Amino acid sequence: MTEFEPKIVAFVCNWCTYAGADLTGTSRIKYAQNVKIIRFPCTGRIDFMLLLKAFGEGADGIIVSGCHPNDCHYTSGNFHARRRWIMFRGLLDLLGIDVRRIQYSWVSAAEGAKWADVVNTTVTAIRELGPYTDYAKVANYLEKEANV
Amino acid sequence: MKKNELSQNVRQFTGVDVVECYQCGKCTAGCPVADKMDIRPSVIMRMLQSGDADSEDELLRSLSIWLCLTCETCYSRCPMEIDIPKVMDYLRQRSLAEGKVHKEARDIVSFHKSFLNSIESNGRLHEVGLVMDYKLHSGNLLQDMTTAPGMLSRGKLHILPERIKDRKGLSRLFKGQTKNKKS
Amino acid sequence: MSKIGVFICHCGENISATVNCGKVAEVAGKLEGVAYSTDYKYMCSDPGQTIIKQMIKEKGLDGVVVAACSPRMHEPTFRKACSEAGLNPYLCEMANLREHCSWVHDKSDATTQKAIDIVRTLVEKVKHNKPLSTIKVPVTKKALVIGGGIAGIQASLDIANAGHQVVLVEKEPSIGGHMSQLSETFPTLDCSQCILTPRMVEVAQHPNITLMTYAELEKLDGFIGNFKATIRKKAKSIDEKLCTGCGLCTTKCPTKKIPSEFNEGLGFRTAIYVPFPQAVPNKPVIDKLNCQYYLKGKCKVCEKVCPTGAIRFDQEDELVELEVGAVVVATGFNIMTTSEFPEYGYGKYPDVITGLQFERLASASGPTLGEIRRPSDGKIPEKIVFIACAGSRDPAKGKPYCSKICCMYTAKHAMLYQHKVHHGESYVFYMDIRAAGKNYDEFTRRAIVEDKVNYLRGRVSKVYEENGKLIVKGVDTLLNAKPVEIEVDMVVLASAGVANPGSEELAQKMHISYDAYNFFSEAHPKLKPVETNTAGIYLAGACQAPKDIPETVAAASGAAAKVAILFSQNELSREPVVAVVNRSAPPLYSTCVGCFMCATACPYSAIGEEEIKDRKGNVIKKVAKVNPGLCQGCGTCVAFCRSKSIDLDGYTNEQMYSEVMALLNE
Amino acid sequence: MKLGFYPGCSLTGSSREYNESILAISKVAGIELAEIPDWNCCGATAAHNLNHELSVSLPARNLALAELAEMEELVVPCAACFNRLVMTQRELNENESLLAIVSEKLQFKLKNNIKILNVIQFLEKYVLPQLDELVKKPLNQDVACYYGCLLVRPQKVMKADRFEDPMSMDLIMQKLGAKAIDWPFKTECCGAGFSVSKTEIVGELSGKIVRNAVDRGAKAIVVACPMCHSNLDMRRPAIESYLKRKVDVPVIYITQAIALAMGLTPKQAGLQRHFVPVNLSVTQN
Ligand SMILES: Cc1cc2nc3c(=O)[nH]c(=O)nc-3n(C[C@H](O)[C@H](O)[C@H](O)COP(=O)(O)OP(=O)(O)OC[C@H]3O[C@@H](n4cnc5c(N)ncnc54)[C@H](O)[C@@H]3O)c2cc1C
Ligand SMILES: Cc1cc2nc3c(=O)[nH]c(=O)nc-3n(C[C@H](O)[C@H](O)[C@H](O)COP(=O)(O)OP(=O)(O)OC[C@H]3O[C@@H](n4cnc5c(N)ncnc54)[C@H](O)[C@@H]3O)c2cc1C
Ligand code: SF4
Ligand code: SF4
Ligand code: SF4
Ligand code: SF4
Ligand code: SF4
Ligand code: SF4
Ligand code: SF4
Ligand code: SF4
Repeated sequence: MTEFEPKIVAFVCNWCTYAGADLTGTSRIKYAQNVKIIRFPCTGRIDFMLLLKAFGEGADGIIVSGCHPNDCHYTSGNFHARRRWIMFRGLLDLLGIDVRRIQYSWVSAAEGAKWADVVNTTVTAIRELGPYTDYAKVANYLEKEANV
Repeated sequence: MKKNELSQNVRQFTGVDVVECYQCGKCTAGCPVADKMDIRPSVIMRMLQSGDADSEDELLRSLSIWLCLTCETCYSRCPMEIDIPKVMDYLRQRSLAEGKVHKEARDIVSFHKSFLNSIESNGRLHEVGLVMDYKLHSGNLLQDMTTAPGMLSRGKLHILPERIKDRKGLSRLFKGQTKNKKS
Repeated sequence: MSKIGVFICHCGENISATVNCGKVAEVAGKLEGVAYSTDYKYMCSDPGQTIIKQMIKEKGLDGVVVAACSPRMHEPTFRKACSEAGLNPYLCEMANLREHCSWVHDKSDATTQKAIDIVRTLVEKVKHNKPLSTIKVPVTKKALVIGGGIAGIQASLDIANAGHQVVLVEKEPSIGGHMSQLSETFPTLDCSQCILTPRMVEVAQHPNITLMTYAELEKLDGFIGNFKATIRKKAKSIDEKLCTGCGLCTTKCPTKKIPSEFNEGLGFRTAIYVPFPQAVPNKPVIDKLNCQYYLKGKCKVCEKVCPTGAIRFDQEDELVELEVGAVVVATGFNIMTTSEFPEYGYGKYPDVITGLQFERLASASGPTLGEIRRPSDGKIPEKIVFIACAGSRDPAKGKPYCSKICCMYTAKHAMLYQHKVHHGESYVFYMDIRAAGKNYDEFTRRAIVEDKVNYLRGRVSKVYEENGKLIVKGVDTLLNAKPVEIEVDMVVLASAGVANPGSEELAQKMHISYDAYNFFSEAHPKLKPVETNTAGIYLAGACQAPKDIPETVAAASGAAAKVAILFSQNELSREPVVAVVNRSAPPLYSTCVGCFMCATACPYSAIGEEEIKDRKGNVIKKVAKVNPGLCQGCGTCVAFCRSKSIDLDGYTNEQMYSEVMALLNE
Repeated sequence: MKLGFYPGCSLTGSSREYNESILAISKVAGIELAEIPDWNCCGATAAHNLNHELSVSLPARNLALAELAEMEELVVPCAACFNRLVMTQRELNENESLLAIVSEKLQFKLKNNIKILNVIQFLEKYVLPQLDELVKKPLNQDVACYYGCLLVRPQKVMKADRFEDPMSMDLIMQKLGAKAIDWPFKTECCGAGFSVSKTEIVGELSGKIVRNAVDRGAKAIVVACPMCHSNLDMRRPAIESYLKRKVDVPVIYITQAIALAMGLTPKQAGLQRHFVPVNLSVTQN
């Protein structure tokens, strides 16, 4: 059997983590291929329903990463994201999604090596957790939400 | 020895990566016995880095590794936080295992061995026994004859050893370990 | 059905070495909605851009994906190319195959597959892109310069000479920074004060420069071209208009034993003081923490002697609001103090000093009038040791970096010492001599060859005092690591350059990034060395990393040029990434329910109210409305809106959803 | 109050006076020290130098016995034993496979969470708070507090205050009425385990320490480690032959100093067991 290759989506902010991931590249630091990045202007923009959507579409894990606290390019977007994240955790429990499938981290534009680290540890962690299989449940929930 | 064999082992057994040393010499500068060493701490690091078989052999045969007092001065000041004393521990054990102990260090080794023997037989150190055992091993029969009477009169020496009760438990710890009886 | 063009770049070998670009182009060509797909060696080159332009015209493309490097690198390039070919630039997106794929993975099918996935994701996004037009905002042509060292001085003068208004804010009572403390400067050994003072005076007299000393930035809001800065002018307890700078008060003040900051604690000052004779402005301030009157309610000697009645004990801090279009940060650096070196005595030996203290000793205007005398007893040191890399290149002390200036100033110090104490012996313990600059290596060689400074390669492990001498335990690593013990009269630490205390808070106030050592980060280490990641805020000098004066001045002029470029425009075009509240046909008008969650979340207060009225002018409902001039496009509001009534152009819900879908569904 | 107590071999032999003075002052301070039943030698430098596994398993056995006796805090006056026990605890916490090997040999699953206190930490936590009341005869002396290596290094593990210029003993001595001199040899190595095998090195290293203390006016050297004590006290002939001069500065344990200040007799403090006679002027309150 080939090893389970998790599908991981990274939701990152443009100013810190996206730039940090660019630096990982510029520094030619290698990391696992499982993570693909979607660029947001700010972690504040990230609608957590989108995370659910990703699980509904078959993601096994998610990275949300932006600027360090107090370093937000837009003053406080990352604080809002953080606050919503706390509420969102409750929803995850409700849907039976292991919170460990979501890696919340801060990677600044200067932390190329840290990005590689975040990716690799997440991939290892998700590998251990195994594939996420309950996507129908999430899709169901999202459908119901959409109809409200 | 293969190239870098020793430094790779050092890394494996001590977690110290000698490559991190940038040869600033601060370890040597502060080492209390550097002036007595045949190879000084920073040079030891460099020799490990070089990975050259002759250097590695020379290291294991050096007096330095036995002169190191494990005082940790080097480690506490090393800008790269390299745990030299731990490397020294490893080098000593290798030197002993390969029978490369420096001539002048045999005293030190004998003393340590006698010490362990004393523990193995009693569980606790028996100083009189230790000194006797050491003298037999080192041949330094006259050394330290001056302090013993003083110690006795001050109640600092027990003629008979104190033994612990759980002899079995103790011998389990020594089981499979290299014997220290003969040197 | 869209007609999207996909252009895969090889970046020479940078991408093609690990990604099979031909394969990516081939697969991309088969994606739904893709009308054209190709690969090329250098997409950003002229011929590369020409292919894009040609295909837009030829195939009538309505969307473009350039799969190449990071959009942070070339997005503007390709958007411009599209625009030149008549396609709305915001219909062009970049897929990052280089930084996020080819450079971080080894060559394999999986790497090529990841590249395909990335391209597919962006293709889906582009399908939902809308034509947008750039937003124009006015530019306030006034600059704020924070920090009045040589960097701030140079930047202020350059901007002012370009014809723009400058407000220079300095936290100390005088401008001048560290350069004003230096004795002579490498590599030419010219007197620091002599070259600096004229510029300080010029700043004070320049009609375009407003100087605020004893002042700090309290708050910064807004964005490029339109910042609002609040400055706290600390109470100087002096009416500056009345004070003539006669200095009578400072000579009469009875509180005389306050260690002088300017003299690095090697001399004293009074409670009412001018930090140094050439200070600009040359008017005193009262140090409230040390003044007898503020401490105990008694004294007021200064008030009695002041011929103009300028003393104002009841003066309070003042907050000044400024509108500025650009900010130059020039707050400089500091150095580690001797107390941070346990092995050299935690600062308890008075004759173990820092390089800056040595500068004060060597300075003709310093506490010893330029004679090298040791602080403990004023004796001229016969033997002196300089320790390079003190704290620098020392991960254990948290500073793994090279401070860059200390090799040079240490050579300078040793030289000055030898020039002043002819029979003296000087030693430098060093690890490497880093003297990369014009005439720099020649300078350090001169110290060794002509001035006979003894350079010893090795670090010092310990310095301690015995019988009035300092014992330096070092090593000569070039002599088989021979321990070297030298008995000396004075030890000078070339201690590491560090970020100013408070840098982190300042960066957070301005929303600029800073590195692991609290130095401010440039936008790009090579191509944007004086810009920050926040548009409109620039960096000058040693606040970014330790720098010498030539480098500082070059950076300051660079930052000033950037400000002048910004101010050359009356209006600024901004990315049209702004939020909009939707509109729908009556009777709904908008799905917005007027909860204003968005408004509470917006960090820029960009969201207001709009009343929707019927024909008769009756208010039907209140909905949110975004002021596009204020909106910075963070999208926080979008994530907050439960009814999905507000969306962010460029990153719409639809776009983001389609990206997620595309990414996960191969 | 009852604390676990690990005397170690030295305290039962060559440094009995250290043991006696600790027990004496603990009694005055109302602290009960319960010896680990059937404890064994920590292996000291010998195991450390020759056999890594023994250097861990020997101390580990004591930790296991302490756990069995449900001790939460363990007082370890000998700096060498303290160092070995703390390093062992740390190593076992970091190295799971070693923990497995050692547990197997001990036939005991270590929780490895006992809090180990060296003598200074013990004094600071339990004796210092009551010291003002307990001092009956302040020591009116200039003393040099000597910390040696093992109490302060490696500093990452020992977490000593100001590891190059520690002050904790100095502060205790000041509380006793003494003046702790400022001197630069507080943490220099005395020659440690070379007492028997390379006595001349001990003579040199300890000699430099003693010389500096005396030159700076110390009338006594205060220590908290049996090894330091025996090197500075018992090896005085070697020291004197290195220094080529006679030095009669006594070397006392910090616990002996406390005992004297508490008003106990020199004999109760075990001063008669020293090689260099102790003659401290003790002023009455
Ligand atoms: C010992 C020593 C010797 C040196 N010798 C030489 C030499 O010979 N030749 C050479 O080329 N270079 C030399 N240098 C380097 C030189 O000092 C620096 O290049 C130069 O001072 C950097 O200028 P700056 O304006 O960036 O920073 P600084 O000189 O540090 O000035 C920063 C200014 O900003 C102010 N400030 C800080 N924070 C705030 C705030 N929050 N708000 C408002 N104001 C603030 C400070 O008070 C200060 O006035 C030497 C440096 C040292 C330490
Ligand atoms: C081997 C090597 C490796 C390097 N690696 C790095 C690195 O990794 N990172 C880094 O930051 N820097 C690196 N550099 C340094 C970098 O190349 C220079 O900093 C940079 O090229 C300087 O740019 P420039 O425009 O000043 O000069 P140049 O690149 O030399 O450009 C000068 C231009 O002017 C033209 N020109 C010359 N004379 C005339 C004339 N009379 N009339 C008209 N045109 C003229 C030349 O043809 C040329 O196009 C490296 C340099 C070398 C040699
Ligand atoms: S102090 Fe550390 S870095 Fe320097 S030479 Fe010694 S081991 Fe190497
Ligand atoms: S631990 Fe050994 S090598 Fe290091 S300073 Fe002490 S004696 Fe020297
Ligand atoms: S577009 Fe980007 S990836 Fe392509 S050649 Fe230019 S720099 Fe390289
Ligand atoms: S005496 Fe008055 S006028 Fe003169 S410097 Fe002082 S405050 Fe100014
Ligand atoms: S009032 Fe304060 S500043 Fe004025 S003279 Fe007195 S102490 Fe000095
Ligand atoms: S400039 Fe020289 S002295 Fe300063 S940190 Fe770099 S190498 Fe060391
Ligand atoms: S846009 Fe959304 S969040 Fe804002 S007021 Fe309307 S409904 Fe509320
Ligand atoms: S995107 Fe929304 S929250 Fe962000 S600045 Fe614009 S209006 Fe405010």
